[in-house]
Amino acid sequence: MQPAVEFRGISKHFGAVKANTDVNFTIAKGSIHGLVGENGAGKSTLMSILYGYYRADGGEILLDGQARRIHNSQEAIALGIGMVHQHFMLVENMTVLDNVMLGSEGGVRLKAKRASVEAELREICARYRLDVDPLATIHDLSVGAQQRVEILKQIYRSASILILDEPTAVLTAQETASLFEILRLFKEQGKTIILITHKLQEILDITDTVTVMRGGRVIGAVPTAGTTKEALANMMVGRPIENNLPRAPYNPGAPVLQVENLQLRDDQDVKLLADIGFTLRAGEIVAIAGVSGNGQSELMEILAGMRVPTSGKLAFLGKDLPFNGRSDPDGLPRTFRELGIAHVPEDRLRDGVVKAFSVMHNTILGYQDKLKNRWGLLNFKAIAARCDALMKSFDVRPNNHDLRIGLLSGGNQQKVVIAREVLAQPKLMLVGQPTRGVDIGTIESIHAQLLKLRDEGVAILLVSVELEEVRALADRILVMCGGRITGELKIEEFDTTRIGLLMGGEHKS
Amino acid sequence: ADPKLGIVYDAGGKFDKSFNQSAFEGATRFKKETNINFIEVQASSDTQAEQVLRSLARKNLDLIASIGFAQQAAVQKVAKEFPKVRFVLIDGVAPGANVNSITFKEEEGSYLVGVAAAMASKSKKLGFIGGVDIPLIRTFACGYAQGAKAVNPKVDVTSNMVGTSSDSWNNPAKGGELARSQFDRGVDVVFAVAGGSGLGTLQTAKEKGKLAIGVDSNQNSLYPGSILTSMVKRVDNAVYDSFMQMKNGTWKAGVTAKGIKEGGVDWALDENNRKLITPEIEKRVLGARKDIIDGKIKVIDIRSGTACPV
Amino acid sequence: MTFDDLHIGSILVSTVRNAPVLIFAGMAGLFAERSGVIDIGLEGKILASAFVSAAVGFATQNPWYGVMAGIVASMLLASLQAYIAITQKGNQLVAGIAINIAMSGLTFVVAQYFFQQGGRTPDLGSARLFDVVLPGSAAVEHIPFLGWFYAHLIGGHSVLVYLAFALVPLVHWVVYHSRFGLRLRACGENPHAADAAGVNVERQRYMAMLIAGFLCSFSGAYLSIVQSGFFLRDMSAGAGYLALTAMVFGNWRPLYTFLGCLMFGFFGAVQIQIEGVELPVIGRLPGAMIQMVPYVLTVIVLAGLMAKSVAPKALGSPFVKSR
Amino acid sequence: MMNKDLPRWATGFVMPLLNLLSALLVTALVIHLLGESPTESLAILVNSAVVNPEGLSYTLFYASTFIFTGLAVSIAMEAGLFNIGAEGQMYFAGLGLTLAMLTFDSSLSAWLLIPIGMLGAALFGALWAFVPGYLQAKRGSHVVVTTIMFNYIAGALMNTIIVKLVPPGEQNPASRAFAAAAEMPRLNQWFPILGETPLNISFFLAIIALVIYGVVVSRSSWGFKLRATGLNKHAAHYAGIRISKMIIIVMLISGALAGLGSVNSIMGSTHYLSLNFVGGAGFIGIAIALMGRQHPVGIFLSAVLFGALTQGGFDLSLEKQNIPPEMVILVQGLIILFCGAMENLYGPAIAKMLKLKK
Ligand SMILES: Nc1ncnc2c1ncn2[C@@H]1O[C@H](COP(=O)(O)OP(=O)(O)OP(=O)(O)O)[C@@H](O)[C@H]1O
Ligand SMILES: Nc1ncnc2c1ncn2[C@@H]1O[C@H](COP(=O)(O)OP(=O)(O)OP(=O)(O)O)[C@@H](O)[C@H]1O
Ligand SMILES: [Mg+2]
Ligand SMILES: [Mg+2]
Repeated sequence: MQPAVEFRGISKHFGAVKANTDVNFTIAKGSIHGLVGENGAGKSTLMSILYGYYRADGGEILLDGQARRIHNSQEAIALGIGMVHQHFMLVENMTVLDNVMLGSEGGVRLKAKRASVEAELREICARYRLDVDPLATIHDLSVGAQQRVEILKQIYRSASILILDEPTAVLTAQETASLFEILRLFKEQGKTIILITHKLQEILDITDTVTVMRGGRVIGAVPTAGTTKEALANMMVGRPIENNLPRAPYNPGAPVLQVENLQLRDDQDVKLLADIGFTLRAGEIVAIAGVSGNGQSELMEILAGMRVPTSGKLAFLGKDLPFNGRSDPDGLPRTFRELGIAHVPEDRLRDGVVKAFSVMHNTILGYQDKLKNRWGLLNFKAIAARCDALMKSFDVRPNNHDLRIGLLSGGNQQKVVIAREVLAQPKLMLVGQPTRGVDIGTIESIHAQLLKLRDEGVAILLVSVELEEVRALADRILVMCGGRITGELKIEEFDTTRIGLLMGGEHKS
Repeated sequence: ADPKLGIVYDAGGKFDKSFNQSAFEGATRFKKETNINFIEVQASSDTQAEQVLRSLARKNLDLIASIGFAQQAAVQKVAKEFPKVRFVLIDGVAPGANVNSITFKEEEGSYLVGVAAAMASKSKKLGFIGGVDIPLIRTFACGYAQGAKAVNPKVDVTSNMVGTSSDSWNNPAKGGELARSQFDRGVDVVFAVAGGSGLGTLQTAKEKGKLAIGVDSNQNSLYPGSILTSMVKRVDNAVYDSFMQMKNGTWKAGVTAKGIKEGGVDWALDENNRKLITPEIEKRVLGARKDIIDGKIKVIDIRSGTACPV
Repeated sequence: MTFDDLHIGSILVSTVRNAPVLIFAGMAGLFAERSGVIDIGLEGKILASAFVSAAVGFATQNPWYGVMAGIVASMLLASLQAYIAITQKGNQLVAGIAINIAMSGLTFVVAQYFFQQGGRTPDLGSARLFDVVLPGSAAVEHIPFLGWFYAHLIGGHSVLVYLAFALVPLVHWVVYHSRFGLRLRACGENPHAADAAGVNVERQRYMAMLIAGFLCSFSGAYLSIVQSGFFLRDMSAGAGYLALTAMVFGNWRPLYTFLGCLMFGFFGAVQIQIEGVELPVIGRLPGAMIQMVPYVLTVIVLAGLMAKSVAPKALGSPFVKSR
Repeated sequence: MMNKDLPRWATGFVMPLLNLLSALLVTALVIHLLGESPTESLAILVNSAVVNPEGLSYTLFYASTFIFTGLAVSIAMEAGLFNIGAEGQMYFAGLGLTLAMLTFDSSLSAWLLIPIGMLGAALFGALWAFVPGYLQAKRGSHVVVTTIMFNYIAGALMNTIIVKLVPPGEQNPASRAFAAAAEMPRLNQWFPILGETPLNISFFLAIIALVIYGVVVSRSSWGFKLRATGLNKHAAHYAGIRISKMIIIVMLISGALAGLGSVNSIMGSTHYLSLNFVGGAGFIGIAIALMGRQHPVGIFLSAVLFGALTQGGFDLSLEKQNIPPEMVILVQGLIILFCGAMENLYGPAIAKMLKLKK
């Protein structure tokens, strides 16, 4: 085996946090190397050191056997290292072409190069079967397409070592599959790939070797062929993971939410939702499956009061939801929340939390008016106590309510959001992508919470692109495509192929 | 013993190329002649004016000259507190047995330069550029227009103000721009009453080969050949005289409005503008000057509440 | 009021003359802000370069030395701003406001110290930059319209006026069609993306700020050595804020910013023309009321036409490496 | 990020002090270059602004106005709005106050006149902030731009109106002086040591406003919503906060606070409305809000610092021929620069020193 990258004794600390401690392992040239570990295990930090973002406190990195000091991303790029980040590194209001050219323009005048780069991109797209229009603007693209742009960037720069930090977190099964196709092509061309993911199935599917990290250290590096999900999970978390969480038998109660003939058009009169109709009952989890960008987000926003539908009938506990002809949803989420609708938004950093607020402040976001006294004041002592209890019962780490929530890992932020919404004792719970980017240990605890809620008689509407998650939680499944519901299945009828077809727009057959 | 003297400028400061500067020059002249020093201070706000006057009064000064109407209320108040200290208020009227208020009949001086402007203008279009639209500035404008129309009722006077904030006295670019725009409209003589902004006007006139009229001090020498004349307001004399009276023990409280007759305002004729003032212009202006002194011409002061007649 | 009373010709010429102060500063602000650094310190830079240009121009009796010295002054201030915003990761608004206030005081103090004229520099006299007379102006002067157009609207301005107008397409090209511009925009929108793509964000922002300083200096030089011929305290009189407004109005785009600057120049010229003129219905407006015309119109235009302005996303936030 | 590790005494006390010293050092250099003695100048400044009771009372008088304008800018900033218009709001508020006084000062007693004056000022200040607030909330017009425009518009409008209020025969472009009943009670009637001073009960009103601001912003549910709106509009919408209403209300409050600044300036000192009476207090409010980090204590300290500069710098120019009054403006700028913009200048150095000691 010829090593492409060798980490030797890498350590890195941020203040008191030891993000990496004496990390040693080797990545073989031309292999796909998996990197797994809990949230905060130090994976991203290690890769950031490799890409020149952070300077390690100690240790060295060898590339092709030679010790290298990588001071910044320019140097990393020059050494043939490419990185697809956890959060996309794209300039949203620029075209794909400009994003690809950024940093490797090939001259002062853009015009001179634009045409040739565009041609080259089209050629690459054709070769790798990447469906991207080089002239499209990034913010018009779906998440999956943006992911493909990131890949395109790396291909264009012909990176020989490609780091992917949780690339599949936001992708659908199909998108993941086609990404893996490309990765295999890369491998055939002799490129080295480092893949970080929380989905152990993906590790098994595609990697050659896998390194497990915990608490900043390497726990083990094993050939993929000789391992199992359970074994990996055990290494990561330090305990076995329960896959089949207990749940009460399916026994739905009275209708909580009735949606009839819901329509939504945007400013340009483009149909975003059409003829949506379904009923959600107490004590059941209905999952909405579909490729992201097919109207699920809009539907959730309408139900949470964050958006106003163009038309349609929405009844909550038998009463019409009070849109009464409003065109502006300003303030509506509060009304809905007071009715008993809780909402875990899919984009937690954008909608769900105020990053600069402490954890404690975030636990009252949306409920601030319920907690005030008659002078309009908030009792922060009581709120802190409430927050401590909540952090304890949902195992939020670190257990410090004064910490800015932005400093928590995504998984822990998510736990705070879910805890906050559960605490409101809702009748209807809207949950969007609850475990995106969250490690398996945390996924387990979030799933357990949602099932407990269901068993207590709460109606839950779940939007997830993760079919595994849908299978683990749902009682019934609705599939959406192009703003319509293309099919409905009971959990017993769960069938990946069929759902895949419905997600692609194949109508109820 | 020599009298202890003080002078308080207003927000414009002693180098405002306007009445503060004129006051400074008068005080300096006094100092040169008598070798008696004076304390000088600037009060940037109405609140500060009171503070300054009080702190000078506490130093047992004999006479404090307050320059500018902004100090009127402060003088009134502090003069009451310090009956032994004497005050000269320029450009404003404050009651009190220890206050001498001196105002100027700006309308009379403006009338004279209006006469000169109307005679010198070929297009019969005159311009006026003021700093800020306040009664004092309008008084200048109205006197100017009265003089011009007395020469020829058909003369047209275009009037512009630089702005509304205190910047407006320090915006020569705008002062110049207003002049250009007036010249474009056919104006060929412009009267600038806008402090530092007026400098821009004078300069633009020179550049464009038109005539301008200076204000407050004699500005004829700034651009000889293009400054027709200046409407001088003898704040310097007022200060100088007050200081002198103090020295000689002849100082008296009261209220004086200084017009042409009292030597308070006038037009300026010197070697710098000699060539521009033709004998006819000179004759006409001197005639008007005499008529005003004799009371044959009454120039309307809009501050008295009368609307400008022209 | 007749059409003639409006003096369209005069208004247009006046617009052309008023606009350069704003154009230079507006383009300067555009570079700074497109890179992600808020530049509310335009005013201070204008003032500093106006003073230094005038002082050096007077001392050397050469306007071009003045212009060059003004450039140095303005670029020094821009580097200070850049150091605070980029290296120190300090508050950019505070930095800008501090510079404005400090320069208002410093220019006065220094001018007073050297020239003893109440914060004024002496008249530059022949060391001013004078207007360019296009060849043949005198010959065509008498042709109706065309003569005026050639000799007064196109011709008859200072070199800096032509520079200001030439700057606009140049800035447009740099921002949208050059490597520098691509990186500039990326840094202002998403510095992390730029960084990941191998762009040195800090260096890019420093360069943008230096360009801003460079361009802004002409604004000051124009005020003191073209329009006035001397420096006077606080003579920028809000031009920096107005330029910033034009830039926001123009949505941080060069051509629209340019239009914003022209708009201010135009409204200013109109305001001069309608002062004292009998208007239909309203009658004669008092001078002070007319002063507000450009500002009221701006608010109306802003509220009506160009309501949504989209600032560069990363504007104002220092770039901290991490996700 | 660096600061996280520094103890509070370092970030809250030592660093601001070092920054202030740096600003003063640069000032000293300039004073030295002007040929005057920096130490003497500092002594004059401190003596005049702090040590001398009458000077101190002037310091606090100026500070009272600055607290109000600082609060006005701060509260808008908490909602993510940069209100550059405090200057114009305070100016226009002066009109509201004056109209009320001109109407009632001969008929009502002081106990009624003061609240009426405050109400008039707050109302007009709020009114002047309403349009920019409304346009921001409903039309998305950038509040920075509209408030700048509204400053200019206020200037022009007030000029027109004030000229109309000038009593006939008067020179000063100002309204008539109010009756004595309309004067804010001055503190020297209780504390004669303060000497002749315009310092009046507005100072206590300012302190009360600071306390209310502190409690409302950091302790109330409305303040929570305010800050959420400022920090993350999406999350605020998600939380059910009516963002456009919030923006309009906070601008109204901001304008009202700026307006109350005029009570101190007019009813507390001049007793008449004059042209440009605000004199930059609104802009200083921006500096104070930024330097004070929108925190009541910070706002108070910055306001006092600026008040001291206004007062002390004035005496300095009085005693030192080579130091013009404009020097104060330079010092203000330098202090904002060092204490506000480069607040972290010494952070790394202090961190290093502390590490070395350990
Ligand atoms: N910029 C930073 N400043 C301070 N601490 C940091 C920083 N970046 C990471 N950390 C800390 O380093 C540790 C490792 O973080 P890292 O992002 O590498 O984890 P990860 O394995 O990528 O987690 P995830 O699975 O959530 O992506 C965490 O405990 C985190 O708190
Ligand atoms: N500026 C920072 N200071 C301190 N810690 C940080 C900072 N930025 C990130 N971290 C830490 O880095 C870790 C990873 O952060 P990140 O936001 O990548 O979370 P995540 O679990 O990967 O979530 P997701 O991928 O779903 O967004 C967290 O534990 C967080 O505490
Ligand atoms: Mg990570
Ligand atoms: Mg993660």
